[in-house]
Amino acid sequence: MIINIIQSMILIIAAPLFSGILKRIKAILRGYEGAPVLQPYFDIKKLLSKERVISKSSSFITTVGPIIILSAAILSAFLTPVFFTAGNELIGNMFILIFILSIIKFFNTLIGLDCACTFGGMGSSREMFIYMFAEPVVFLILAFVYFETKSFNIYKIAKLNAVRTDISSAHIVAAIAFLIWLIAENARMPVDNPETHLELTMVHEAMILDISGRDLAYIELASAIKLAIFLTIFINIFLPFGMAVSLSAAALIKAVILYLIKMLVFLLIIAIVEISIAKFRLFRVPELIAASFSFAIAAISMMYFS
Amino acid sequence: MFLDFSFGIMKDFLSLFFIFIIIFISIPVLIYSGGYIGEYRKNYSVKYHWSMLILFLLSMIGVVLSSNSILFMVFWEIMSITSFFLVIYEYKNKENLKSGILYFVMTHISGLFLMFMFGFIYKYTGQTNFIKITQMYSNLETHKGIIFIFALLGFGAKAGLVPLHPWLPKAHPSAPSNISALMSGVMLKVAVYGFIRVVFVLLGGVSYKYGFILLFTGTLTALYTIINALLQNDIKKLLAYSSAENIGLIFSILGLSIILNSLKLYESSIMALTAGLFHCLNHGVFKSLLFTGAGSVLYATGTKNMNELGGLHRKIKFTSICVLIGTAAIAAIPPLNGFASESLIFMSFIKSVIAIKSKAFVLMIVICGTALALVAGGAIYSAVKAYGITYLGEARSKKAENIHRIPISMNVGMAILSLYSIILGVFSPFIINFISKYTAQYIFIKEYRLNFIGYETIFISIMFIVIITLITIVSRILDRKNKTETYETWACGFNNFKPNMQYSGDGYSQPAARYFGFVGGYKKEVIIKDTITLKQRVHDVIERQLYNPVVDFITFISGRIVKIHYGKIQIYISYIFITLIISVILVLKLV
Amino acid sequence: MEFILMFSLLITTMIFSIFTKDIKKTAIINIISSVINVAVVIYLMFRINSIGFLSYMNNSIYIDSLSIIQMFVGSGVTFITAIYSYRYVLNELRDEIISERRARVFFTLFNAFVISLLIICISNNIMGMWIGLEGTTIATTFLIGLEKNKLSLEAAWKYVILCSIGIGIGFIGIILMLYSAGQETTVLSLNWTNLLNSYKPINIDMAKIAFTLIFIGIGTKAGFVPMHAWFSDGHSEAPSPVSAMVSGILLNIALYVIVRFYIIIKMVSGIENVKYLFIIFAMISLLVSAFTMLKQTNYKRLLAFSSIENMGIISLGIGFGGHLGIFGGLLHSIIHSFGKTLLFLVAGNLVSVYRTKRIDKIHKLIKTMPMNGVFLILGMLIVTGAPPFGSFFSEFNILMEGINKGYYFAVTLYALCILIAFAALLNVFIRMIFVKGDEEEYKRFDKDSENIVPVIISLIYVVFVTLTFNNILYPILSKAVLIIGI
Amino acid sequence: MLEILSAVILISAIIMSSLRRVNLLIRGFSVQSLAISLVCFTLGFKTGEVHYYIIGALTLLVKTLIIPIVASKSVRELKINREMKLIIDGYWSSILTALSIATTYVFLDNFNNDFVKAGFVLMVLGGIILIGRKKAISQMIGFLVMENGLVLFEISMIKMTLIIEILIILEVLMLSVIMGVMVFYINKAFDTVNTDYLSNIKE
Repeated sequence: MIINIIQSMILIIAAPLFSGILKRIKAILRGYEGAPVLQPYFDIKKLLSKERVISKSSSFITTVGPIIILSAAILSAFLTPVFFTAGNELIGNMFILIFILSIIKFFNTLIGLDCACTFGGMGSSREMFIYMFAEPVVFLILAFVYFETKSFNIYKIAKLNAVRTDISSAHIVAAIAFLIWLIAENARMPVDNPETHLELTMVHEAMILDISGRDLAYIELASAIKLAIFLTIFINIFLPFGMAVSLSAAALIKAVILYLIKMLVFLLIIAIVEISIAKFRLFRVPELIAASFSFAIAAISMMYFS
Repeated sequence: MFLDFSFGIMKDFLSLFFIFIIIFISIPVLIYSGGYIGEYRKNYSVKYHWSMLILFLLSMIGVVLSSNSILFMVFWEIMSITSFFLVIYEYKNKENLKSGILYFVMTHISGLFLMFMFGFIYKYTGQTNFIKITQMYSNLETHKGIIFIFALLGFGAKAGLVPLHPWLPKAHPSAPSNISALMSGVMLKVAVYGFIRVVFVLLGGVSYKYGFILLFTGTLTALYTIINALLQNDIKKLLAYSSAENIGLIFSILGLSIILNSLKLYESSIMALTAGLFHCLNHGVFKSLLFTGAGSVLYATGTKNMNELGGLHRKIKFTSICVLIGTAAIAAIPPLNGFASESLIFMSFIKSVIAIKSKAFVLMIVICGTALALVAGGAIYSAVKAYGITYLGEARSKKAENIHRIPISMNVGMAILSLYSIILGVFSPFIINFISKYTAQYIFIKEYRLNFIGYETIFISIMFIVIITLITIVSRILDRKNKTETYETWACGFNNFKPNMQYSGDGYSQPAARYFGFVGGYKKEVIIKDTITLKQRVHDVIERQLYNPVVDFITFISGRIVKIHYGKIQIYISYIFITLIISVILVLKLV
Repeated sequence: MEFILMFSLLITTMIFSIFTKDIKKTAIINIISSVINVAVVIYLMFRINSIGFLSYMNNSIYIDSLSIIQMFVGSGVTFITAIYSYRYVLNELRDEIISERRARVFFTLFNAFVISLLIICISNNIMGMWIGLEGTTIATTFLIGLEKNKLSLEAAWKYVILCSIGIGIGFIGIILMLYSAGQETTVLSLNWTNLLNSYKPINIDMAKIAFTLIFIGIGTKAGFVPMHAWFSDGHSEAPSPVSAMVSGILLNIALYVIVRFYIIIKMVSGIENVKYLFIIFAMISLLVSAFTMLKQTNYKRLLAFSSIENMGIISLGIGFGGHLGIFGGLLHSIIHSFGKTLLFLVAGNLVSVYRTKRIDKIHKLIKTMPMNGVFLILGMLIVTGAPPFGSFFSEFNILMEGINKGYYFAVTLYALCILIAFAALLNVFIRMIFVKGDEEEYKRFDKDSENIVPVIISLIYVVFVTLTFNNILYPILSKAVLIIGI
Repeated sequence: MLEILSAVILISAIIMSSLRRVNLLIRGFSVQSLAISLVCFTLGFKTGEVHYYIIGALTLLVKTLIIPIVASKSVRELKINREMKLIIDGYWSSILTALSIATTYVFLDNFNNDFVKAGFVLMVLGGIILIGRKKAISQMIGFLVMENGLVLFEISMIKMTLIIEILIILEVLMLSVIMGVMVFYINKAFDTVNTDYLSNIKE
């Protein structure tokens, strides 16, 4: 119980760090030095101490939205195992986890519409469009995971998969499907470019154009946490080997180190993907998601019909 | 008495559950109506409205309580009639009359199918009493197919299954909003009740073949209607389509339950049925909430076209908060009730697959489940569209600026419904486990106790609230330090803002229209003259392709048949003689 | 002897109306005699309920449950129309549409019609039934042509010609039927009760032809398609009380006569299948009338076609047989009579205000004539078989019986036709009641509630039958079902 | 005697079917009715039953005298002597009548009574006149011819009680009177008795 809280707290606190690392890796790969890895913390601190400027068109959504978004992100962090799992927790239903993460999306899109800004509406509309296509993939991935482990509980799944020695090919295919979904869901390239403010490319950023001050800090923090959570979920579902299943110091230290290595590897993979692919046109995004969809279908077929 | 009219009432769980739904939802809607009807006082009769409303509610309760097929049909038809009169309540609008007539005809079709169904049941069992029928279902064993098909058509027409749905997006917008809330929230559930009563109880379960029919119909309905919902700009039309979508969801989960039941996978079957029943309750609550919200918008602004609205949050803040809760519920946002049942539905889809041996079945169920996942995505899309375009941003027309005050009773009604939505969501594990205890009866296991779902939702809700409170406190502290200022929207720096620069309802669903427009008959037209005008139109494809030809055909036939009344007496006399000769010959030959 | 009372009363009224110049007095006496008529019929109902049947005058007058039902309907509709005609005739006189002499003729023929009706109901002699039927033709021809304008004369001419031909064909049928029995025909052998027990045709083919002729001939009067032309034309032009009576009574009574012969014929082994005549003609009637209703521009004509449709339903029920089917048919005939009476009287009210029968000339009744508008809707619900009215039960019963007996095609057609008829009526009435026309303002007419009492009474009748068909009226109805034979 | 009469009836039927003049039609009808009343008298003489005499007398009185006289009077008044255009013209209607006689005799082979067949023929003829003619007055005659057929049919097939038979005859008379009156009204309202103008109610 306490270890769960601690690991989740660590995840929350470390989340901006992962974003910073990702940015740094990208910068290095592109051949320039880039900001320090702790830059996201500085950004958040800076934003927190700035005054809030809100649009006069905005409603209570702008007031409560960021708070709820951040709360949802933190809450989902508490539902996710990071490096330890006992496998018998009361919490951790995958469905609840996924749906709580969708709170972030829901409020983000509303915030996009809230300040009567054209860009906001655009971003919101695009986000929803992508989300609609991504939903079947989620279903299939959850189905796959359930087929594999007969459980919806992520702690249990992680534990089962942690001790698993044989990894089927279906498992790998499903992992790729998950990865693509992860990219789409976290507004990374090639679905969205989180670095620019260009009308053609914006999805996520467009929605929060008119957000400033602590609100922006919350949202940035939330998206950093969200990315971290998604990666953690990914790791815990598909590559949980070395995860601590018992409360021994050695196991825990081993688990933390392995977790960090896995995290860094995947951040590297995302960075490589991001710098090597140009952003897709909006209407090509469904193709990408369709690819993910077919991976998932393939995974289920391999799992089930073989 | 030849026909047993005994006024015995059904007192089993199924009836009580649906009566609970009816009463539970109708109370806040009635409170809401108290204020809402005030608007009509000038032009229409309020007494008429109330009496019809009460009759409507009573007839629904009657349907659910009746233990006899004839009584059932009587109440069923009264329900149709009263709801018809409520739909055409605003008779001064010709469109309302048209859609009312369509509604009444469709509901009559549904009634006829049901009569056929009960006729067949009577034929094979010789009974009209439900309890006696259940004692005789061995007689029905080989005839379940035809009864099932009629039940599907009859109840499906009333519930709005594709392709029998076109009345739904017409009747719901035409009716006063409190009525649409009841029709969508409650009346459709009565149809679901009838279906469960006949298929699960009277027939005692049917073969998996029919389960698949149901599953596919439900999935098709959900897919078709959610895309149509996305493309609508009329709030109430959008909600009406979304109701049909939810009905599709419910029917497909019932289909799943039938499949599992006939494969003897009772545990999963109970879960599916529970999910279906629970979704009935939840959909009733949040759809009533959304319809009452749409009613408030209509009351305040006089329009239900999203492209004329916007920025309503300023003037009717309370309503917009309630509707936000409803929107979140329909978008399956935890811990609200929509989430509770929708996740249960998806869980039972996934769980069922693991138990089924046949690979073909698994494939079909997975495909349907995936399609329904897409539907869930579309549901969020349309819900956000409906809420965002209507309530947020700036007013897009004068109508949205000059707003009437909303009576307190309307707000009270909506507040109660929002409260329901939260309670049903947070305490969903209790409710689900409670329902599942009784649904076991309909799957032939008498004593069955299973907790499908842990109580984590409650725990998580508490956690959520704690976190929100903490962050709010943090925000307060921060706000004390930094001041908050209000300016014009920045939007990357342009400065003369006009309301029509905002995204419109059409624009919002434009990406989806590009992909799925053909399903909703989407048509875009750009006219470049002095100014550029863009027209976008949608229509119901099924209505155009299926209903209009039928109507044309009937008109054509009747045009032909009318010709026999030629007006000349000599021709009439020859009719008599010719008929005489033909029938004498036929009688001699054939009889 | 109750009949002497009834007949003497009616004849007195008839004679009175010939010689009295004061129309008001005549109308009131007419009402009084019809009230007494109703009372006697109800008394008779109780007696028949306890005894089973009544017979008088050496068995030449014979009343059983089947005929008392017809008498009940007949007396009820007569009573309603008598009340209605009081105001109606006085108004027509005031507006100088009919002369005072015509008004007297109206009341005379009114009573003549009722007399022939009674003859049909109480007569045990099959030729007596025929005579009564012919009598109704004689009585109603001038009633239909009462206004003596071009259209009503045309309608009356068609009526008299077509009905006389039909009756003539029926006559041949009856004679052939008697002849085919091959026995010496005496007074006794013409009696229905006698034939029922002793009818044994020597030549089966001849019996078949005989029944076919009877069916087609008398079916002309019952309004079966394609012999129905007089009916739809007559209704659109006749004065409304006459339409109500013809539609409410005459059709039923003609069908009743056919059923009487059917009861005899179906006892003969080898020709049980004549019931297909009922089913096939019912189907044709349903089909043609339902589709024709979609194209009507005259609301009285629309109602006439609706009557044809309902006759189709009733004969379908009789054709299906079985307890449910025949019970449904009988119940439907009762409810339909009162429901259609209601509608025709409302139509009469509309005509008297608007002076037009065109659907597209009447708008916004809910504002101009709210009471009649409401009754129009109620009447529509009654004749289309909507609950809680009894017609719903009858239609449902017939449908159940059809499915039970396996006439799937007929039942499907039946369902389709009631749906179309329903849609047609709904569409027209909703348009008349709610849709706004070109006029700027709609004011309530004073005449709205002027003649509403008979309409209310017919609604009361419908409600009464609906409430009692399952308890008080049930013994009589089920006995009538047994007489027709399951 | 009876053979002659039945021949007269059939011949009159064939002649009537091709007549264009309304006056002649009425005359033919009157001759036919006379023949029928003579049939009645003959039968009464043979069997000694009273009611034949009564039927014969009534037929003689009404159908041979009253109706033809009234009808020809109204023809004179209305100046409608000729049927201008027939729906079934004389040529075809006489052929039809001949055909109907033939078929009747074939089908009613087993009836040993000529009058049954003659009655049937008259019925068919009445139908042909009803369908084939346009003037209301000819239609009336057609109907009356049908009624003649009925009477023949009835008297030759079964024996009924006197009162019933008298009632039947009386009612037929009433009907023909009503038709006469109707023709009168129609002429007054339409200025013609052509039924082409009587087809305003349709659809």
